[in-house]
Amino acid sequence: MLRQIEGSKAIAETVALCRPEVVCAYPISPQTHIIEAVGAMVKAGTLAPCEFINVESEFAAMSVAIGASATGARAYTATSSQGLLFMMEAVYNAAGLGLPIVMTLANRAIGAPINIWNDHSDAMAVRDSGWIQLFAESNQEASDLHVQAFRLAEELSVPVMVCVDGFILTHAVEGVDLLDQSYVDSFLPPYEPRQMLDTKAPVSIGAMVGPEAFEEVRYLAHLRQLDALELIPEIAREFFESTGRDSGGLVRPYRTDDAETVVVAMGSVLGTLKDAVDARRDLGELVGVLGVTSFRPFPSEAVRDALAHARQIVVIEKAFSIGAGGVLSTDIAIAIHHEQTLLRTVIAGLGGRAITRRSLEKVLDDASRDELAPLTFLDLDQGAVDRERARMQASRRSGPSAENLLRDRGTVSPKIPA
Amino acid sequence: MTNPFAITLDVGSSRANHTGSWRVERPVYVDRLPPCNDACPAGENIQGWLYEAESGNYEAAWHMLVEDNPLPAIMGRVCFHPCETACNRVQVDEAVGINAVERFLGDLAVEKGWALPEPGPDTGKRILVVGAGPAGLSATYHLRRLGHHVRLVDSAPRLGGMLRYGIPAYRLPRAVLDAEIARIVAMGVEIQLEHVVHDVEQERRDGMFDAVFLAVGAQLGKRVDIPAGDSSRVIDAVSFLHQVADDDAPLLGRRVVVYGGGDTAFDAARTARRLGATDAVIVYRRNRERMGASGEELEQALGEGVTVRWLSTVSKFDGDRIMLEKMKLNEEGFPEPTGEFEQLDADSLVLALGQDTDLSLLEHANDVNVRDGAVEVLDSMMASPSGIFAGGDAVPAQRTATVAIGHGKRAAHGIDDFVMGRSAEAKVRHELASFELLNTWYYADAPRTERPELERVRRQTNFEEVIGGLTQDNALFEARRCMSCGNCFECDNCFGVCPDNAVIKLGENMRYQFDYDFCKGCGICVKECPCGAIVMVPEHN
Amino acid sequence: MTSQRVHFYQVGSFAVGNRLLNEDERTVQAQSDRTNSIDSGHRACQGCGEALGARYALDAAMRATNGQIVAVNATGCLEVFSTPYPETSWRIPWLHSLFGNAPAVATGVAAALRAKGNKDVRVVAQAGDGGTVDIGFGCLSGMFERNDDVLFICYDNEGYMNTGVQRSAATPPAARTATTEAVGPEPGNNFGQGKDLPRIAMAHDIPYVATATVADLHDLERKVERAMELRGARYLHILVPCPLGWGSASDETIHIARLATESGLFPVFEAEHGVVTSVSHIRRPVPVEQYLSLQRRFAHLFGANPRPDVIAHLQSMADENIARYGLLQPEMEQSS
Amino acid sequence: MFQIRIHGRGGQGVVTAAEILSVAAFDEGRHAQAFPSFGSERTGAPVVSFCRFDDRVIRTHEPVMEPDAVIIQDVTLIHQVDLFSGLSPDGYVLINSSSSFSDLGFGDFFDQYHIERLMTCPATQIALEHLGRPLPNAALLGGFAALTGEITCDAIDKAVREHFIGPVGERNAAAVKAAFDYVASKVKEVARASTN
Repeated sequence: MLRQIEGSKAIAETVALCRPEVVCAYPISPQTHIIEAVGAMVKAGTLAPCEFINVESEFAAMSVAIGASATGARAYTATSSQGLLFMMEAVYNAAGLGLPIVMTLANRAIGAPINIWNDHSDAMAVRDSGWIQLFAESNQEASDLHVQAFRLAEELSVPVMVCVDGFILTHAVEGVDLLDQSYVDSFLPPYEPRQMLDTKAPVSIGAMVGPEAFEEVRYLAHLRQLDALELIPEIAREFFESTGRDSGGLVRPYRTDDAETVVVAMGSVLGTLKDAVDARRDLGELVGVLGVTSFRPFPSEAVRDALAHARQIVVIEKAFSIGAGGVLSTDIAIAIHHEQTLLRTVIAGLGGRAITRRSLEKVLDDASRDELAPLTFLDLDQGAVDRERARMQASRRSGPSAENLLRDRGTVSPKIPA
Repeated sequence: MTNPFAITLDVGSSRANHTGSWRVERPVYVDRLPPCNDACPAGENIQGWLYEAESGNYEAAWHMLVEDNPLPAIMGRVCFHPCETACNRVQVDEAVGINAVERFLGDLAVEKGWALPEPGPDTGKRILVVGAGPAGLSATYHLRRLGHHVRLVDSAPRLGGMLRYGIPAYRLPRAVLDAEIARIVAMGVEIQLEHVVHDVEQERRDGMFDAVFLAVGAQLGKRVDIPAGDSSRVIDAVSFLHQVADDDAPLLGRRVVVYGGGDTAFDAARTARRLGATDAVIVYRRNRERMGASGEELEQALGEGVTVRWLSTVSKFDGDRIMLEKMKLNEEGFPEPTGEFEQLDADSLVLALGQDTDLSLLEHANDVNVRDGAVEVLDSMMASPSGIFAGGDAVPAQRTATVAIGHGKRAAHGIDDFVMGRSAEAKVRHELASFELLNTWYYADAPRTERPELERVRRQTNFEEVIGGLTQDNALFEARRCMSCGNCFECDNCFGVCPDNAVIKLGENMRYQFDYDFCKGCGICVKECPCGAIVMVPEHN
Repeated sequence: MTSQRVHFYQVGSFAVGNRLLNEDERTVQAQSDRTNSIDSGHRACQGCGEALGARYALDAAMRATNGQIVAVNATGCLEVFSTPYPETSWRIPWLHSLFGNAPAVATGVAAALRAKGNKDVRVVAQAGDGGTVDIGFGCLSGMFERNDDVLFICYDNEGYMNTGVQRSAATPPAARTATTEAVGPEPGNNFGQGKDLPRIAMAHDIPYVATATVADLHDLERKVERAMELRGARYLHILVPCPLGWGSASDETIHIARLATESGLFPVFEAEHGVVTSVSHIRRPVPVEQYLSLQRRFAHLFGANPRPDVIAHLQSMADENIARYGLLQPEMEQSS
Repeated sequence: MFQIRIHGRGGQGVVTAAEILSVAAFDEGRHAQAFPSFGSERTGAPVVSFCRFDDRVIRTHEPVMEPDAVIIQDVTLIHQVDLFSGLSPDGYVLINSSSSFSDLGFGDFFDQYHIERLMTCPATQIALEHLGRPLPNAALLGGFAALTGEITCDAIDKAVREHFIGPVGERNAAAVKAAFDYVASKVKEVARASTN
């Protein structure tokens, strides 16, 4: 049923349709609305049987999910940013144990400076944890991905993280076509664990594995992710065939066939990018967009195919590896592995800075003139940076940069003087 | 279910890891000699029969008891129980009341009519046992069990020897004595009473005996030279008690003085009280600490109105008065005269100064050595290689019924070896289970149960038994105070405390076994074994 | 509910078994067919108190639940020595996740069972003292506060033994560890620090809190049984001497645990809903020296430069415990 | 595409207003999007929300940079926040105030704008009258419908009743109608004046 609904609410309702048996909640913006809505459904009895556990930390949230999943229950939780980092040890552990937990990550920057707004630093921080990471472009896709995520996770015994841009999607009220229960029930069979705590067939889960087998364990986890590269498009195809909606999959090419320049990005910025690309196409420029839906496993082959004809690739990233550069860009570079293609990285939208169509078009302008630097920071206030550098040069006790920058910028003055 | 590789493992797989290889020492189960058994002159397996009694298996306990001693009801009364002195439990609270349990079992057996073991298959060997006291009865019993024919001869008209003629009925009721003797007689014994053996060699030849056991006792009361106006009022304690036992008690008058400090002196004084003496005074030349009789006996006698004059000797008896000389102990603890005298009114004087053995029957037995009035014997109680054995009061040893019973047993086995032409097997004696080897923390705190004593007034006027028996509950309780020193009693501690589950429980009465595949040799089982029945021994390559 | 010791049966109820007792009065450990929840072949040190404590507790829980338990284990010695690939010593369903999250994982297991309508299978979580009082404390407090249906067992060996004997918040004052060396004017661990987790647990008003040691098996098993009779968050704190970390002889493990209680340094009691309901009285009181002198971690208090002042301080702590819990009340052995 | 920016203070239902507006547009069969300014502002702090609707699918997720209309829920923000950033001279402004637009002291700021698109509405008073509480958000949406004609009053009415259940919905709907009527009459007034 198509409804005008907040993204968080749509995700929560979809998660409920997946009949999770244990949901653990710890509040952190901007994920909170999701877990609140699930909690309300459990409390009201509309989602049952389901245990909703208010835990004392994200670390506990993932740990509760681990325990529940290992006991054969479908387990779900959601988090963001610092919360993901606080549960990081358990995030790795869930993957290492092969527990098919599904978690919504409402993407948010990581402090310090503390910042509650959107970027992808949190997801990037756990990219090597062994979780499958799927990025949603819209709230429709965010909802649909959760159903696919449970199916994927449970078929492969690998946890899946559905990454949804915090605030931009989670707090946006948009039209979302919600699935109905009978469909979800048919698409997502009851969870049958590969291993579980069972008094009738006891096993020890979580052994200590030494050098003699650890590499094999890791390689097997890698192979499961490679299996996911097959399974993700399969599930998306099945979903498309039954719902008519093109959600999920590995990558999402848009007008790339004849594109000389392809912009690669993940998440909600893709919509804005498509508008920008349409505008440039109207001007006759050969530009396209490649959305990466599955960041882990990284679909190198699909990316390579989609970018095969591009002369220039611009990767727009909401995160970066400090001291190195783009994260997604690195994966792209490895995927295309030929040097004729120009690869440009644009870091954008950090800590919630709005990525405007105007700025994106400027990037395309620069790209079309081959004037885009290998690494660009979108809408960077170079002056503020220079002034802070100068302050740091001038005085040993220059103080905290974040606060200095805020002071430097001053309050935004109202245009109507009092 | 196929488990995820390496992360998930099947139960019990660690049993492939034999941690026994870590061990440099291994625990081994042992049996040690409990101090009670060690101390028992009759060689009883006390810890063994207490183990049965603990479980309420009284008949089994009794059967184990009579393996060594056929007279438990008697010994449960008259034994001076060195086992209790040796008992390790003394160092925890109080000794286990072994003697009381023994009596309980003995009485129960009489009451239930439990029979002694059947005699062994007839060997055709004939044994002469001279003397039907505890040594003779014990030897007779064991010889019958070994299948030998026994002729038991005694000069007295009834069986029992000193048990009957030396121990007053208030300590050993005659019914008990008769019942236990009857059980031995019932094994098929040729009995010849009121028969004095004058020449043992002649007796042996006449009866064609393959061996002889001399258990003639020490029936002659020692006399000392005391100037006495009327010697008819001086009697030795042995004769006195014998006459009382024959219901022919001499008239001693109201004031009786008993001279001596051993059990016999007390028996005599207490008997005199019962015969109507208003004053029964024991005169003893040493002090209380050096007295031969047990403290128990002293207490009972005092309780019955017997008085004691310590550090005194009788120097003269003139008919109604005794002159006492006060003594003092020198540095070596020997009494020395002080030259101080006092008088004591007395109607009679009973001498309880020890007994001698009449060994005139050995005059023609040339290869028997007699020294200081006692027959010299080997460990097997053999006195002569020709097949004469001796025991009880006739040989140099403590003169107690329990020792005599032990002699009887040992002699029976010595005789058996002799007549069957075997050389004696050396018995392996286990290492003593000393207190330090125990972990007494585990034993429940439980004080000893006292046997009821007959009220004092009743004790002064009749020959009813002074010490009562234990009830069944009390006996069970008392038996359970046994710490089973040195011998596994299946408390499951080793089985439980092993961090490596390396102890296998074999089931009731089958104890345990170590699983050396997994035992790491930590030694906790040794340390936590309550009774010290495990030792660590070094691993050998 | 109070226990009644069996008296006068030779070893009464002090020894593991006792052929004189009725079968149902004997311990689980006395049974030939006990679970052996942690099986032979594990790689614990010789004389490991934790291996022993774990088997005691879990076997008892197995009996109490008719074999229906699953266990969650924190990282630590117990986990490492029991499940080195490819061998596991556990005979029960067992899950190890992380060092600090065992209480939360157990919550998850309990929640899953509840969601599945499974009332029979019960959850036991276990950790060493580090995983309990330090790194796992947040999760534990959360589990307590929510009153999740989990029995959490802390095997307290008073330090981080798995990593080489470092100090934890359960390490006693004056004890030498690798991070509280026996040097300087105040050698060993500091006085005035550390957590008393049983009391903290009681402050959560959870249904059941108890302490026990490997030296009194009957008491330990009874407490596990009591814990399994109840629902909600339950906490059992078991003192398990560590020969390696404490510097004690491998055969002294149980003896030392006994001295810990008999000296008053480790009070053994139980509490329901925050109120102490019973204490194990000291049977044969000993001064703390007897306990301390068997352990090399306290060796610097004796020997060439003895520290009677420090020993006196430790004795005063024991005395405070004795006063707080009434550990010296009239001897109960004969009276009950 | 029509884009609206709503300014107000935390607690005044600024985000709700955008959401209701988007629902109203959705109900009319259009694609709509509403979102807050993603802040962590507390009660009383300046808050912004956005709404955009279109006949085509809305793909963009950029904030509204160039609004077609600005709704000001709290007149005291005028001198504190850059309320009209990006507003084109063809844009609409609706301010919650019982004063007239020209009395609000904008000076010559709006000289280039269409005067009939600049309006005040005493929404707080209307809310107090109908709800008994000073929550101007729903009323202003009624005013917005009257001012812009981009959405029908019926759609607003329906969305408000969907959002506020029962009697609260009734009362809010009444406030919507009152504000609509007020602004509609003012719009007519201005039109009449300009034709005169």
